[in-house]
Parts: sequence; C-alpha cells; structure tokens
Amino acid sequence: MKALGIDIGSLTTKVVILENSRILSSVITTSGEEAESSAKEAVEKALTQAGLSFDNLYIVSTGVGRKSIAFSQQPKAITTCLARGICYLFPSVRMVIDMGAESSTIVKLNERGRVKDWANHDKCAAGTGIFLQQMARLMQVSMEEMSKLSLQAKSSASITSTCAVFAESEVISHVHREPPTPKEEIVAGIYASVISRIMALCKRVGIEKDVAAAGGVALNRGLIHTLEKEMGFGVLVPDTPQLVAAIGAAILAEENVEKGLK
Amino acid sequence: MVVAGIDIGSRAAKAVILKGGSILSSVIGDTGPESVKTSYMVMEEALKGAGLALGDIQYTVATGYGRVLVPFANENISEISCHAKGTNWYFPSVRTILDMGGQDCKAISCDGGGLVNNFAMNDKCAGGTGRFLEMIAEVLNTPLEKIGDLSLESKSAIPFNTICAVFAKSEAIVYLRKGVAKSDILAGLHEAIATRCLNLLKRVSIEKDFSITGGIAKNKGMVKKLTEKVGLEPLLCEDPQLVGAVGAALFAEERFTGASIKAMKVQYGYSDGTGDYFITVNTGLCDGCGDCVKACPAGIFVVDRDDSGQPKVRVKEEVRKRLSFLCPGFQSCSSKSEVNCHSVCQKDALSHSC
Amino acid sequence: MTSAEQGNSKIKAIIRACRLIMRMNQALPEARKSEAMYYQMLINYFTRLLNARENGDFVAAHTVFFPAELIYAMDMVPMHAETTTWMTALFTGECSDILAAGAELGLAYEICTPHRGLAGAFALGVLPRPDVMLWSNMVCDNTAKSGELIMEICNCPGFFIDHPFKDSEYERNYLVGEMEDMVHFLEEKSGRKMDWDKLSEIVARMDRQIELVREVNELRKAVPTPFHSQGFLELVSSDYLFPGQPEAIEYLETLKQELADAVKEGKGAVSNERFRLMTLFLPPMHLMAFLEKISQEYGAVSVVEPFFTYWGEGRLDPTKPLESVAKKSYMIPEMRMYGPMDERALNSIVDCAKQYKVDGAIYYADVGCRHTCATIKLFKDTLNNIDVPVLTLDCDVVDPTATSEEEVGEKLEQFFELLEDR
Amino acid sequence: MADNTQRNNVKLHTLDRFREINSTFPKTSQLLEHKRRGKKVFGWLCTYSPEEIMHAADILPIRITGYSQETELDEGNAYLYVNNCSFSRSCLQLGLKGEYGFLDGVVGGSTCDGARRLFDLWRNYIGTPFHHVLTVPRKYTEKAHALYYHEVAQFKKHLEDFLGFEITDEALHKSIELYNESRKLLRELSDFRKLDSPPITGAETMEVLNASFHMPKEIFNQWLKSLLEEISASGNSHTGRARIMLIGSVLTNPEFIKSIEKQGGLVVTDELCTSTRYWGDPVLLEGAKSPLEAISRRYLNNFPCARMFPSDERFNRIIDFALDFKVDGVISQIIRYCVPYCHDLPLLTKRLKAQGIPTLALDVEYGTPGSGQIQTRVQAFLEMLEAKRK
Repeated sequence: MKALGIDIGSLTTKVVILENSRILSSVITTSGEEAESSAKEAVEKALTQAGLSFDNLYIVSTGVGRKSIAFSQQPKAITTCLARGICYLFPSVRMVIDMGAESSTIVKLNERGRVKDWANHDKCAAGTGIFLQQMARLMQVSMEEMSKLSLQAKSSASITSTCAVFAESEVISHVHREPPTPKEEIVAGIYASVISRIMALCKRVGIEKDVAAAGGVALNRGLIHTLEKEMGFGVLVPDTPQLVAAIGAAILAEENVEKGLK
Repeated sequence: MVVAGIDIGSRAAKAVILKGGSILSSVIGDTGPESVKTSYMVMEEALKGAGLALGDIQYTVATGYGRVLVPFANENISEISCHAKGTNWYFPSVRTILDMGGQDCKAISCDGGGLVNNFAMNDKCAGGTGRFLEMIAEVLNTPLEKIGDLSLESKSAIPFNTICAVFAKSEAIVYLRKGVAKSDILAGLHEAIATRCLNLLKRVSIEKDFSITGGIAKNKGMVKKLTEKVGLEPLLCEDPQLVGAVGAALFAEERFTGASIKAMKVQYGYSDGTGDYFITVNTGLCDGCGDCVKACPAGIFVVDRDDSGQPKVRVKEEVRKRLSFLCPGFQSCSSKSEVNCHSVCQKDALSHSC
Repeated sequence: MTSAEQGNSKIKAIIRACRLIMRMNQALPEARKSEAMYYQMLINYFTRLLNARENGDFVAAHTVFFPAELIYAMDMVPMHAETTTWMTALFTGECSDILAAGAELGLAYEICTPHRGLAGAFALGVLPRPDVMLWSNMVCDNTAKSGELIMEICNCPGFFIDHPFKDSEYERNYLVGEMEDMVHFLEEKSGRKMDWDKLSEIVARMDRQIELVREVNELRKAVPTPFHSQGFLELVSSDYLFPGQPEAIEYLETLKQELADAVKEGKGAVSNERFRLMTLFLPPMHLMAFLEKISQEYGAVSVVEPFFTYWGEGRLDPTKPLESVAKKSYMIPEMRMYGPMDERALNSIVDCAKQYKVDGAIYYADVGCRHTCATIKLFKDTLNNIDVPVLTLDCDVVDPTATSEEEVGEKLEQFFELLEDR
Repeated sequence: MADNTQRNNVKLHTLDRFREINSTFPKTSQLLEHKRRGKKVFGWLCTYSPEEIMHAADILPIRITGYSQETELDEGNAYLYVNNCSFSRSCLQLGLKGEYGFLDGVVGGSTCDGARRLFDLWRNYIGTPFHHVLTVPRKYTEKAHALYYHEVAQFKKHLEDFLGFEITDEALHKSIELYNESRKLLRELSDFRKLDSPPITGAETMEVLNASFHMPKEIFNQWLKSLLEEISASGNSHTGRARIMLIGSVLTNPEFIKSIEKQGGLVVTDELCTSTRYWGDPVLLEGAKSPLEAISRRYLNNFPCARMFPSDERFNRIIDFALDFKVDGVISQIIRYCVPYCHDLPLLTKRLKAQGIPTLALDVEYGTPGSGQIQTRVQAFLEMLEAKRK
C-alpha cells in the first residue's frame, strides 16, 4: 500500500507519493476554483509519474482545502504536516518557518517531528507571499529581479505600515520622493518589513536552532538572506520548499498504514 | 480667466481646466509609479482637450495624495477641502459627502458654501476602500465595473468576518471553492464595506443632502447598499471621479481672483422705516446663467461681467432705490408663481431679506 | 416602539433567550436541575430590572467587580453593566448596533467592546436608564474610565470607587473609606438607608458562596471531570450578579450535589475525556455553542479557570461587613491577574495546572483587553516550563465580526492534533 | 501656505546641545560618565514617580522612553502583545535589547494598564537591581493624599534599605529647590509661546523637553538659562496659518510637531505628559508638614493624566491653556490603545466645542513623524480653521 500526501493551498496544490519513506513522485499544480477535481488531476499526475494507479492508496490531505476532497482518508492540520515533513528532510531542525502565499506559520518541533508550539499570522496579510507579489507589481519588477535587487542594497528604506495596502502607499511615496529612493533600497525595505513580521512571530514562540524555511516564498534568495541576517545564523532551505507539508502528509499516511488504519 | 485643478490620487490621476466657471476639458488617467510624470501627462491631455498650452493656465491647484509633487502647481490643497468644494459646485444643497478613493475613504460634512465643518477618514487598514474592491474583482475574475451590478443579483449575501482587504480575498476564495455564487460573495462584501462607510459617516453626523464621490459612486451595488444604510437618496454627479479635481480648479479660480466666497456676497437695496429691502447675490456661487433674469416678474436683474471678467447677475442700477415697490419679495412672489428667481437658480446664489 | 419599550429591548431579548433555553433543556433527559435554576435566576434578575420603573425601584448600574453586596443591602436593583453587554452578545448573538453607536459617540476601536458597546447601548436607549452609575478601577482602565461618559449620556449622578492596587492593610482601609463615602452618597441620592444587619447577612452568605465554589472546583479535579467547559460562566455570573444572595447558594448547593453524584458514577462532562484544559480569560460569547461542539468532538473539556473560578485563601467575617467586602475584592480570582504580577500570581497557575492534571491551556486573547494580552508571553513561558502547551486564540468577547468559526476551528484542530500527537 | 514659519530667524546654538543629548540617548556621554564615577542611575516609567526622592538619594533619575522614531516592535509585540500601547512596547523592546543595561533601578506606578504591564514584564524579563511600584490613587480627596503620602514614604523607606543610608530632609529640600528651578525655567520657555509670533517653535521646544528628563537637572538648568537668554536676544518670530494646542499622552518625536508646523500650524502649547504635564506644577513647601509631604501632594495634584477622577479637573486645565495661548484649534494625538485618553476624547471634544475650539483627533503610533495620511488630515484641519476665521 502506497502513502500519498496532498497539500491543497490557496494558490497551489502539492502531491507527494511515498514508498517505505522514499519519495516516488511529487507534483505541484495551481489550485483551481473547483477543489475536488483539480486535486484529483494533481493526484493522477503524481500517480502516472510514479507509474501507479488510484487504488491501494492511503491519502492524508492538508492545507486550506484539506476537507474539500472526498477521496482523502484523513485530513491533517498544516502544522502537524510541516513538523513531520521538515523532520524527514532535516532531522536537526527544531523550528520551521513556512512562508506561504497568504499566511506564514512558525512551527517548533521535537526530534520526533512532533509539534511543540506554533504561531501563525492572524487577520493581516502583511508579510505574506501575496504581499510580496503586490509589491513586485507595484515596483514593476519580477520576483526574481526583486530578489536580486535586494542583495545589491547598501541600506534599506523604512516601511512601517502594518497594513499590506498602506505599505503599498509607503512604497509609492518612496518612489515619488524627490530624489526617489533607489529601487534596491525600497526592495530591501520591503523584505526587512516582511522578515521583521516573521521574526516577531518567531519571538512569540522563542527561536530554537536549527531553523528551516518552507513554502514557495522560501525560494526567494534575497528574502532568505535577510532572514539569515536577522537570525544571525544560517537557515536550511529544501530544494523544493513548497513540498514540505505534502511530504509530512505522506509520512502521516505511511504511519497510519503501519498502524493498520483504514 | 483660465485655471486648472489636478488630483493625483493613489490609483487614478485627474485634471480639470476651468474657464469662467465652466469645464473646458477634463482627463482621468492612471497614476504611474512616478507622479511627477503622471501629473505632466494628465495635464497635457487636458490642455490638448482645451486647445491650450500650459502657459495659458493662470493658476493651478493640486490635490490628492501626490499633490506635493506637481511641479507646475501654484499651491496644493487637501482632498478633503477639494471634495467639499467640488461637490458644492455640483450640488449646493449637499451637507454630507462620502468619498471613496483608491486607498482611503472620507466622510465630510460641509456648509452651503462648500466649507468643511468636520471630516473623518478610515485609517490603519484599507478594508472598505477602492483597493479592497479591486482585489475582490481580481479573485472573482470579474471586471471592477461589473461587480456592483453582479452584487445586485444576489439572493442571500454571505456575511464577511474580516475587514482586511487581503483576507477578505482569501475568504472569498474559500467561498468560491465551496461553490458559493459570486453575486452572494459580492453582496456580502458590499454589505461589509457599506457598514464601515456608515460608521465613518456617523462620526461626522449625517445631514441631507447626501452625495457620494470617487470611482465607487459608479458602483450601483454599493450606491444601493449605502442608500439603504444611510437612509438618504444620494445625489450623484455624472463623473464622480472628477469632483476632487473640480474642487481644486474652483480653489484655483478663487485664489486667482483673490476673493473668498464669504467676501463675495453683494447686497442690493436699502432699508427704511417700513423694513429691509435687500436682494443678496452670492457671486461666488452665481455663474451668470441668467435664468433669474427671465424668471423675475419685475425684470429687475441683468447679467454682465464683474471685475475679473466673470459673468454675474446684478440688480439693475435704476431699480435699486425702488426695490420695495418692484420686487414682491420672496414669500409673496413664490406664493403667486412657482417660477421665480429662487426656484430657477441652480446654484442657490440668490436670497431676499424678506 | 415607545422609548420605554425600546429602553428595555435588549433586556427583553435576554429574558426571551433564557426562557427558550430553559424550555429546550426541559426536553433533554440529561438536563441539569441546577442549569434550570441558573436560567431562572437570570430571568428574575433581568425581570426585576425590567419592572424597576413601575415598581418604583432605584436602579444602580455598576461595573464588573463593584461591591454589589452594598447595593443589595440598600435594597436597590443592581444592573451589572458588562454582564448585560456580554449576555446581549451571548443570547442575541448580535451587537453590531450597540458597537456602532459606541463608535458614533467617538469611542475609539481600541476601547474594549464590552465598554464601547455599553456606552453605545445607553446612547441608543436600548438599556433602561439607571438612577445612579457606580464604577471603580477594578479591573482595568476601561472600567475606571467608562463611568463619567455614561453619567453624561444617561444624565444621572454617579460615584467612582478608587480601588488601590496592592493588597496591604493601609490600602484596604482606604477602600473601606471609599465604600463608606459611597454609602453616604447613595443614601443621599436615593433617600434609602443602608441596612447594616442585612449587609452582615449578605456577607455571611457570600462567605458560604465562596466556600461552595471552592467545593465545586474540588469536584472538577475528578477524572473524568463532571462539569462541562462553559459551565464556569454560571459560577462567574452567580458571583457577579448574585453576591450573597440566597438563590445563588441554592443554585450552588444543587450543582455541587449533581457534580458529586456524577463523580461517584464516574460520569464525565464529555463522553470521551482526552484533553483536560485550562481556560485563560473569556471565550468569545458568539462562539460558545461552537466551542462546546468541537470540544465534545475531540473529548476536550475545561477543568479550571485560574482567573475566574479559582478563589484565593481567606474567609469573610459578617461582624466586619465593610472590611469583609473590601477583603473579598482582593480574594477574587481575577485579582491574581489584576494585582501585582509577582511570583504569587505566577505560581497560582502552575498549581492549578498540576492539581487539575491539565494537558493544555487555551488563552483567549481578547483584542480589547490589554491586561490579559500583556501576560500571554509570561503565562505561556510559565506553563511551557512545566510542559503544558498553550494555544493563543485572538478573539473578541462580544464582537462577532472579530473571529469566525473557521479561524477558531482551524486553530483548535491544530492544537488538538498537537496534544494527541505528543 | 508653504513653510513661512522659519523666515530670517537666527540659529539658537544651545538647542544643538540639547539635540546632541536626544540623538545619543539612552547611552549619552553624561550618563556613562555619571556611571563611571560609580554613581547610580534609576529609570522611571510614569510622571507619578517622585524624582526628587531619588535625586536626594544621590541617584540620577531619568525617564524611560522608547525609540526616537516609529520602529518595528517585534520584540515588544512578542512580550506585551500588539494591543498594549506602542509606547510601552517601544520602551520594553529598547530594554530587552539591553539599551538600558546601565540602570540600577526602575520605578513605576499603578497609573495605567500599559505602564503597569510594562513594569511587570521589565521585572520578569529584564531585571534591574531595584524595583518599586507605587500605588497611585485616582482621586484628590484628603484620604487619597494620605494614601499616596504613605506610598511615597514606603518608597523612600524601600530606597533607604536598598542604599543602606537615610535620605535626609535637608537633601530633599535641595532637590526640591533644583527641580522647582527647572520647572520655573520651563514655564518661562513656554510663556514665550504666548506671543502672537513666538520666538521658538513647538518642535524646538520638544527638543528641550526631551533632554529635560534625560540629563542631570543641574546641567539642564544652566543650559536652559542660556537658551532663554539666546531666545530673548534673537528677536526671532514665527508665524503660521493657525495657533494649535497639542493634547494627548506621550510624544517625544519633534518631527511630528515639525510636520504640523511645516504646514503652517503653529504649535504654541500642549497637554503632553512629556511636556506641560511633566513640569506643570512646582512642589510647594508652604503649609506642608514635611518636604516629603510637599512632594507627595505635588505629584498627586499636578496637571492630571486622563487616569484621574474627576476628568473635569484635566478638561478645565486644558481649556484654560487653550484660551491663555489663544489657540484656534486643538490637535489630539492619542497613541493607539491609550484607553484613558480614548475614553476622555468624546467628553473633551464636546467641552472644547462649547468654547468654539474645533478638535482634530489623530490616533498614532508612538514615534510617528506624522507623515502620509496624518499630513492630509492636518492640512485639511488647518484649511478648515482658516476658512472659519474668514
């Protein structure tokens, strides 16, 4: 029996298939408006990749859409999955920072990949992936360019607004200033404000080494660099950080198979 | 006299050119990343429309949050004053204004002269602003201008808990996944925003007449919700986005003629033992349309140019000493015929002492 | 609707809701007798308020932790301000109207919803106009500051009791002095006299009442625990609304007996008790039903509330009534949170956690309550040190728009998964 | 309308010396030198902590304030949560970062929830050798005065036990003299601003006040004396579109005032606990049983904070100032979550309106330079005041 983990996020859906703790295949697709069907597609993609069929699978789902799919045997909270997933990739990690499209979640875990404590953003989008996208659009640069720019910055502009939308106008006012603030400094400022919010979350639960980053936003070199500066030490980043939760779900599926759960 | 008003908002930039109290040309464009450029762009557009050059403009007032960055402006005045002024030009009877811009939402209470009495602005969070609706339009992939009408088709509105623009968006996504009708989601959001606006209005006191300005006034769904909540039928001008720029232009006119509205009241007549016989013309409001000239049964009015070349009505020289005999006075006049100088004056520029 | 009717509309709504709940409970086989008594008490409390005008009663509105014993002893009709607001939220699930009215007065969003709503409710005229407003700085700046505005809205006289910070003999005497001044003030305004014998009786009963709450909490230590999660609200309001009142004693006696029986039979409040929880501060009223449901699902139950039901040491002495009322104000569980935040306060939650065999704690971070939120980190660290995980739930006690079931459900799920995963 | 407040005015050199202090606080050369000489420095959290007593014990009392500008308060938020005022959070964060590591003691009062919790967390997470929190009554009754006197006496006792020597009445007398002198000079500075075109701006005054509670009063008084002479010699004059009174809790960033004055709003007086409410009243020895009693009376009777009851005491003082300084409008800057001030605002606005004085209510975060939306509101308010005058 194969273990399948599926993480249905607000923007993307990720699928991972495990066989005795080995990753057979993994898929990342964009979540469609119709959760059930788009999730099925993703699963089938992963199955064909692994040369498997839909039957004889144990499926654990996570992410915002975890309950919207009928074919999942067990929905699990994102925190539980992140902890299991990161522990599988980096056993030394005690704290994982998941920077998703619309939320960031900090999870502290023990050596067994069990959640000890966690914190997530509430009510405010400041410091999320969407926020970064908005800013990129505003500055008329791509996310990649943005990341490069930030690495060139000597100093960083101050962005204090707590509201994503007002941060926009702060950025605009930096652009409009006479003389305008250099792009790279503005970007550095944006990253600084995102990270400071992440750091605030971390401090709520108390920072513990090793620290890893997960979620699509973790692909952003510039941002990770800023994070490491703030932390004062290196941060581990998986090759495909988006998959961490899905892997965790797959591991939970495997555990359940072993427990003989149906 | 030719003047200009320019309004550099967070999302849109508007310019208006005014000649003798009437709009020569007006432009609405997007606010680019550099508002200095933007301000030149919209201004040139407007000048083209009027067939003028920047040199021909005698005075320019800038407003909107890019107001300090308009190089060719003589002065900048806050959006709040300009919206009050502009609305007053369209509808002198308006006392309460709701302006919903790209990133902020203002409630303004003003007097008959368009002077601000009190105002309140949303802050801390952009929930319930134009940007809020833009984001929602994006996720529902429905054009912004359509969402209002769509919301009206709703059978049962979805109650929204969050007021954060970005989170309302993700809540909306969740509902979409659950297969909730777009119209119901939109109705819910419009409801939420309207409530916020109402609370903002209450902070400045709600008096009639009521007007809505800014792009949002084009959103039928929002206007309907607001009408329900506020309990007043709002007066809407044909191009609500321009109001700020118009206000700025009117200020420009005022500054150029150097006269402020209150100083512009001209009284004709006299008082004797039998009482006061005065007709007061507010030349700040009077645009010299001449309707009152036709309407007055005694034909005591005449229109001609004032010192600054503006067409204004005045009481004929020869009749000023005989007003008490000629002019029946407002009450008696209006009781005889519903057509009189008051009833026809669109700008509320005339008043009688009796 | 005449202003008199409107003036009672919220009160009527509460009474209606209580009646409904009673009727629904009667249908249930498992229904607690004490619960019926509790709702009957509430109905009586608010009915007395409803008819105060025609009965020619003297209505004294007062803020939370105000010595209502004195009001009862002077034979006046008390109106517990905050409770009235949160019960409006709890029973009608709707209070946007009064919150908006509060904002209309110019009260900032930062002012906690119970007090913003309170001022709004009086301004709207949906609560009966009191004959006098009484308040104190127990328990926070909101209680300390709301009184003057309400005096002006209701255009009634008022008295402010200055409650000293520390529990020292000197400060307790000052408090006694404050209460004496208030008694004189009330005698003057109402033309009624303080009945000192009656006060002594009330104090004697109050002492019994505290004892009973302590005994009830002893019973809650049992595994499985006999009292359901939101039950503690009954204990809280029996003190808030009925200090030293016979009906409160009767209610507590009955409840105690019921719980004792349940413990004997080994019957738990939740069918499959898995997680014993500590509740810190107040859950959002509009989510009560939802919270009850989800805790049933997961076999989670609140066994102790250090700042609401866990009374400090000490007895009251009927021969020194005023001194006793003053003493009580430093014995109340909330005082541990309000008073100096020293070892005494911190140890008490550790003791609670141990005595009640707590698996985890839920911290309701009420956005309006600066007191409770400022200690989140402090308490969390303290509890984590003894390996008790803490869930912090951002919410608002009365404003339904602050938190949705989705958000809360999500967080609780994450928390319960954490607990079962350990 | 532009910035016509600065036209042809001579530079005030002493101001730069105050600016120097403010730009280097908390680690100013003065404080470090003071420590080097083996002397003690105490921090106080609220204007209800009697400085004279600490000073009489040969301790240098300084006010604990937060970052000079609006900053990300991640640490502050983590400990005090987001719904305590950004002033408390800013102070706590500065403390957690070790910026106040040189303090030998911290003194607070049961004045407001924010100040109290700041004290609680300071004691638990920063830890300074000496801690004391005073119960501060909220009334002015004789009983309240007796209680506060008792508290002040206990504080003195606690301090004496900590230091191992007695604080003599003579020492107290000296300190009272010094602090009263300081208050007298600050009043003179404020009187300049009653003039139709004052010789000193609100922003400049703020610089002086920031220094006043961050340096030894002995030096401060000297410097302020020479500043006052400089001012009267300068013949400077500032004009604007309207005369403004600033009210609200804590404000230390002169940029905020500058942003109002840049737009032509002349800030001529205030009701800030970092300004008028700090130097408000002198300690009166006449009729006092002892210097200690005189001190305790002064601190309880001083220009009140919104925490006190009845509030009209504060309202009337504000109105007196507003009329005395001929203000056209009042700008209320309340730091978000400053509950006592939030509650008073509706009542105060009503009373000011009755006096024909409009109020602009701004809710701000501590340290804000008053940029962005605030600018727009202030400008609109000034335009409104101007129009009203015409």
